[in-house]
Amino acid sequence: MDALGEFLLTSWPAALAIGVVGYIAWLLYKVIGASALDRTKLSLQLAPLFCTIGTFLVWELLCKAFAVSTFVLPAPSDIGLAIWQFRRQIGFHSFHTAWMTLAGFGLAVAFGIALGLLLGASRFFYAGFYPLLVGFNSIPKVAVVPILVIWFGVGWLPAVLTAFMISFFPIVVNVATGLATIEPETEDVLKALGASKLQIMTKVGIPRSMPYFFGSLKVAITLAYVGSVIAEYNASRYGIGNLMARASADFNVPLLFAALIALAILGVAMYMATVWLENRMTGWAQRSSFAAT
Amino acid sequence: MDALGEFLLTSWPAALAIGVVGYIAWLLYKVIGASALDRTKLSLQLAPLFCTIGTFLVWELLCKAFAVSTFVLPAPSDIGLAIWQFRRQIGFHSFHTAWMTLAGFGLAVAFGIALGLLLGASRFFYAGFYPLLVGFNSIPKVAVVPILVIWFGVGWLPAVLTAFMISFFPIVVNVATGLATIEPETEDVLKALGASKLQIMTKVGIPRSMPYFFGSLKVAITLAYVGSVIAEYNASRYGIGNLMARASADFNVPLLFAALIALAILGVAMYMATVWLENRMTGWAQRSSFAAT
Amino acid sequence: QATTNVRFTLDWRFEGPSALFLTALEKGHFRAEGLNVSIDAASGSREGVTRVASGTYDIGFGDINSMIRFRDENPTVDLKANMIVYDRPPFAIVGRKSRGITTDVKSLEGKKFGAPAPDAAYAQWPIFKTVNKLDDSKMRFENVGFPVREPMLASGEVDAIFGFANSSYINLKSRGVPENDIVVLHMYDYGVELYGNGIMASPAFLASNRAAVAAFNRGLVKGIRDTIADPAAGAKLVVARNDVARLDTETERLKMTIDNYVLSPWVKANGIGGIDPARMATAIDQIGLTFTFKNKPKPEDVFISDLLPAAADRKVA
Amino acid sequence: MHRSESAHPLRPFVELTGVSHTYATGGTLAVDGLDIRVNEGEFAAVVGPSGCGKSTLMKLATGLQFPQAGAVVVDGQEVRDPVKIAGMAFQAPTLLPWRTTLENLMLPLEIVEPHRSRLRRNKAEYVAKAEALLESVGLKGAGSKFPWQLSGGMQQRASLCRALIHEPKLLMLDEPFGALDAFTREELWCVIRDLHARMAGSLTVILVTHDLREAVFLADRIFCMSSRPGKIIAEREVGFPRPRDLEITYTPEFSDIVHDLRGRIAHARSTA
Amino acid sequence: MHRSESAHPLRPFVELTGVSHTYATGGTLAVDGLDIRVNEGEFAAVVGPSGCGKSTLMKLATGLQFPQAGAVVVDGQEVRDPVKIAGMAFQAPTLLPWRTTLENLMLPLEIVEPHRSRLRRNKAEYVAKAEALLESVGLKGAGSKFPWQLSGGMQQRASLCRALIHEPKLLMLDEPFGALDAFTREELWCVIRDLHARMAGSLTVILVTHDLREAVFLADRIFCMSSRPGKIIAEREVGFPRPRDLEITYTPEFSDIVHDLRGRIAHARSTA
Ligand SMILES: Nc1ncnc2c1ncn2[C@@H]1O[C@H](COP(=O)(O)OP(=O)(O)OP(=O)(O)O)[C@@H](O)[C@H]1O
Ligand SMILES: Nc1ncnc2c1ncn2[C@@H]1O[C@H](COP(=O)(O)OP(=O)(O)OP(=O)(O)O)[C@@H](O)[C@H]1O
Ligand SMILES: [Mg+2]
Ligand SMILES: [Mg+2]
Repeated sequence: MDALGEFLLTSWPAALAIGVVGYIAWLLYKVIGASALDRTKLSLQLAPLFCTIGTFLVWELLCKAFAVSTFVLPAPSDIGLAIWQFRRQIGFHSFHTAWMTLAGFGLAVAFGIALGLLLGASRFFYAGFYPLLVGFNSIPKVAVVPILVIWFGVGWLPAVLTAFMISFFPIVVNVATGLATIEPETEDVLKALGASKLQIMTKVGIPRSMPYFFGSLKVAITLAYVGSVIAEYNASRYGIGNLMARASADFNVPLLFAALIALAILGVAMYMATVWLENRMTGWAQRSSFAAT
Repeated sequence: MDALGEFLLTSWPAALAIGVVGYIAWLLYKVIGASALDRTKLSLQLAPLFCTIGTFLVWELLCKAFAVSTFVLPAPSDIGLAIWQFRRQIGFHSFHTAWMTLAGFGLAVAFGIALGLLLGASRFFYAGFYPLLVGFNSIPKVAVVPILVIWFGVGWLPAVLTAFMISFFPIVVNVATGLATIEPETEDVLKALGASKLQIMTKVGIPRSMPYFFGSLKVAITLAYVGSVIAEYNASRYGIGNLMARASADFNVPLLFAALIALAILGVAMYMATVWLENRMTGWAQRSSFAAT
Repeated sequence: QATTNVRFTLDWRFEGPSALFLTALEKGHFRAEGLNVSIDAASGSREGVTRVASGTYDIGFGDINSMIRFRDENPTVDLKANMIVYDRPPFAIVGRKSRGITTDVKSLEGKKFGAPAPDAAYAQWPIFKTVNKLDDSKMRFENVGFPVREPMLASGEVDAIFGFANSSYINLKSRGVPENDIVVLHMYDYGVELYGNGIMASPAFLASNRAAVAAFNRGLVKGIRDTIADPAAGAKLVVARNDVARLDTETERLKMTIDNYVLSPWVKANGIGGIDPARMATAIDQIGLTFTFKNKPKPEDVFISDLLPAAADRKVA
Repeated sequence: MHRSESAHPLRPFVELTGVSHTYATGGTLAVDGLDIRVNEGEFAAVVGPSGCGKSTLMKLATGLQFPQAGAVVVDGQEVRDPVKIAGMAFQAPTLLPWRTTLENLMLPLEIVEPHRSRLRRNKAEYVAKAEALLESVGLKGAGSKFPWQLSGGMQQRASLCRALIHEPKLLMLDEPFGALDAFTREELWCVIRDLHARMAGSLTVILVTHDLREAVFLADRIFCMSSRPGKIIAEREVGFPRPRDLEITYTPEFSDIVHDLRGRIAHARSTA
Repeated sequence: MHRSESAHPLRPFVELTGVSHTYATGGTLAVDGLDIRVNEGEFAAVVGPSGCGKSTLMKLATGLQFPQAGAVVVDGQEVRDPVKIAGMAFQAPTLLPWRTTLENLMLPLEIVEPHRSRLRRNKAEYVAKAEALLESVGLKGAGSKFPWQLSGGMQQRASLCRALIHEPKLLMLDEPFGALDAFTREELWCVIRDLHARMAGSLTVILVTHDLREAVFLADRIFCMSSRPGKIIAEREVGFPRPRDLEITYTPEFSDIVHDLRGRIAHARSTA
């Protein structure tokens, strides 16, 4: 275990790069013997890689063309160097941030669903608390971090709580919207069986709002990362946020951006997990020609 | 005009309070002569006020009971005093923030819809750029503000751009999800008429995803406020964010919270406008017993 | 006489110390020099450096030490200071007597500190500990955000904090910490020879408007002299710009800044703005304790002396 | 009379008295002064022109809508909530798209007692029952498909099964055979007839249909409704002894009744 | 022959040759080796048991689905995209819930040329036309209602109107009268019959129905399909001269044809 951890810490960028190259090679190998239909599918699988690489190339070229200095916007090559140079730190702190975020996100999902259902189930609750929720959400969470630190001290709790506070609202809104847009005809099926409000909720309300819920998850997960990072920036000894704080104190802009890139990679990883779940759970709803899968 | 502006600046908290009290009085007056059904409706209208007032009362009591110092969490009464004392500044800066936010939000809506439709319309685009968008969104926008300042200087542009950048993503996600979950049977109606992809988009795609779109607006508007505030905090001469920065530099915690409350009020105001629009435009979808209206 | 537009950035928000610049502006000292100066606030003394380095602002007020590090990180940007305003840096350790902190540095050992990771004062800790031969293995440094630094000291969760002496002191006082319980260890009193904040011009602006930079410095010296003469008037200008600031607080802040950082014994003797090359060399050596120079500069690499008014005109007290 | 074989006395089971209803979302009266009485164990049919309020009548009787005037009494109790003893096949199939056909069929079992508490332990038994039911309507093997993978008629049949599976005491069928061809339809007539016979007077059925032959073949009592706002313009008992065979549909008596009803409706239309 | 009055030569308009199709989402063959030929100006009917592939046939002919094998040719062109000359009434009404009934009716006019470019300037004229159409199917005044405020049969009629409004050359009707009572249904038969007559050979109609009488009354040619996978098991021309009156449905010749078809289908069912 320790050896593996050590290996991962020291060579994760290499492993990542090898993985990506291997994936491309494997896809290209499959393209050779493939029929016309499969080609479309394969090019869809390659699209994210090419778009990402393309974006970085354009970025690099623009930086070079306009001779943008590294402290304004480092070129991807500078960032890459910084990633390699600080791979241990980035790896370690990413791991920490990922944990904080997951914990906060998990809380947000549980609480968001519960509150969304509650808002959907009770008009009084909806009318009474929605404005408060909206008001609370218009407040930058960075203003709340100090209070959390004073209450809970420096450590993991402020990060988890900030990730939670920042990310539950989209879930609440979307679950409530999902419930509100159920066709009454579908509800009638349950009502005609004498189902209780709770049963209608679990048998129709929840499954029907799943597409909305998953839409919100994609937003919530990115927000959760933002939340834990701003908390770590202000109140933690570990995490990408803390790394960023120190990088910016050191004028190490490439490291700052390397941390941001690590964050983006973490975000995309969580996003892909969400999409995988979405495809499994709401395949029934994704039959449109506008659906990506 | 000037006289009105002056009046608003100096006495908006009073006007607001009088408005709220008047509204309650008017509602109560209506209750007297009302039938049973109307009572439910009226209590729904009163719910937000009572919940808000109740929350503030609990807050006040907790602060008093635990003798929480104003530096940690000022009681609503302290905040109220600060609001009154700094009403001119808060009024002026709120106005500025509202403008910045509206501009950024407007951009985000336009761009978010366009991008969401694009993602829905093209699988390649979806596969290629969604991960990039997610990555970009996992990055705290506060890290981007300094770059904006270096490019555009201190002023209104960083605030508008930050509000835009932070708030377009939920719109994109929800519009794309809305499109992806259209029933193919509905699309077939248009296809059978030989409609082009664009026509299918405008006649079915857009109206069908309106409920999703409005769901995302509620999230986006609150995020837009957060965005312009964090930009103002770091790079503006005006705005609630700037006020907060100065209040916190001055360790004036009640003023800081007064600014936050002003922000919450602004957020709720914009939210109500959104809901009004939603009820007008997606009433057809809001027929469920879970719908609040 | 044609006027030159100058975009000037402060190191921080409009608070007491910015009176030094606002006075020069409002009293027309810049205009008299043919400059049309606009002043913007910033959110940290490092921001002043990058804003000027990128050319977004023509002239800026920022931390010289940060600038020296910045030069080393970005060798292509030849950023130099051309006037020192804070002859002594505001970096300090602020502790509480009741928690066992005294003006003796040894009292710091084994204590718990509130040390924001991006804080410039904390960044000088390697110098402080080396110069004073402290062992920090038993000290604990908590990365706390700026807004909670003083509250945590006030509530006793930490024994001391790193920070800028003037703002931390005022903040602690306003939190009800008795004045005589606050112990301020100015780093300059403990062998830290660093300079504080100074004026720097963007390389592009300097190349094309060298005369304007000199003119700016002339105007600024006059402004500083006026401010020292009447701090209250200067603070009024601040409050005019910052509608939530309180006059008494800002006056106090300004006075502390002038007394501690601007009017050092050396400045009283030699006038404001210049450097002592030997001290600057020591300062650069000390900066080398906080990070490893890729290319260690000499004093003349970081400071242009010939844009200052004549020494006689620089006397301020 | 044909009801004499029933062990039960003639107790009114579904009773609407002077019922008028306007939908909250629609301005005009949907039904106006409806008077209907269906006895326990009886098989009633409702016929009438499109838009006359037949589906509204079904919703009123099951408590999915509440009338503005008049009283709805089911099984001796005034209807204030959706009734719990009914199985309903809606006019549109309304299968839940996230459930397979079999899971859709199991839905009532997850909600209605006593099945609900028995379901977990006797899962296999219930699944077997559902599959047998699917087979009886010609949907063998369709259980694992999602509703949107079925044809219109198949969906309708699945929806019919869902109304039956929990063996309700009251069966409300809103045009359950509308999308079916003549042969399948006749097979299903027999399925419903046999079900009703098997329950021997304890199953009350209300069937909305457009097919007069269907109504006459299946029902003991037929209500004809007039065009908007819906009113009962004729009520007629059908006296054929049970069990009835499909052959009776070719008898002259049968045709007579159909013609009689046709005439009454035509008359009502022409005077309206 | 009855087609002699047509001014057009007998040109095949919709032609399916050896068409087999499996839905991407469903495993089994929906239709298998379909051969169908409908001439220009002809009125064709398709009958068959539920789930045999009638709706699939309609989707194939309009290019909403593409066959895995065989060729679909409409108006002389192989179908590679949804065809632009058809008006289609789906089996389920599929009205767009965010549009009122009238706006739903106007939908084809917003898409199909030449109406599309004329719509803005001639709005009033088109609205009047849509309202007349609504009135002809007995939906006068329902134009301002939303689809979910209509009864099932009313929705179906509105959906039929939507298929007609832009005067397509090819009309595909998938059980358009399934939810209607006998009287309304016969009225609409006449509406469709008259429309077809008015277009004098330039309107081709394919009608899916479960009602053999409906097929025989309206169609020139009837295709009978077998159960899954769908195949054509019988094709029969109907020679009654046009214009036909509802009275002919009571003639023995009419009943003979209906019985003949019934027999053929029954035979196919028993051998299957
Ligand atoms: N949800 C609704 N909101 C408003 N009006 C409605 C609603 N449902 C039905 N109506 C109206 O009520 C009347 C009766 O409708 P109902 O569905 O009961 O007719 P029906 O007899 O079932 O007709 P069909 O045979 O066409 O199904 C119609 O005029 C219809 O427009
Ligand atoms: N979207 C779909 N996905 C998968 N399978 C489908 C789909 N639509 C239809 N099928 C299958 O194709 C076969 C033919 O269906 P189709 O809808 O064409 O029948 P139909 O003749 O119209 O029946 P009905 O008279 O009941 O409407 C059926 O077995 C059905 O399960
Ligand atoms: Mg109905
Ligand atoms: Mg069909």
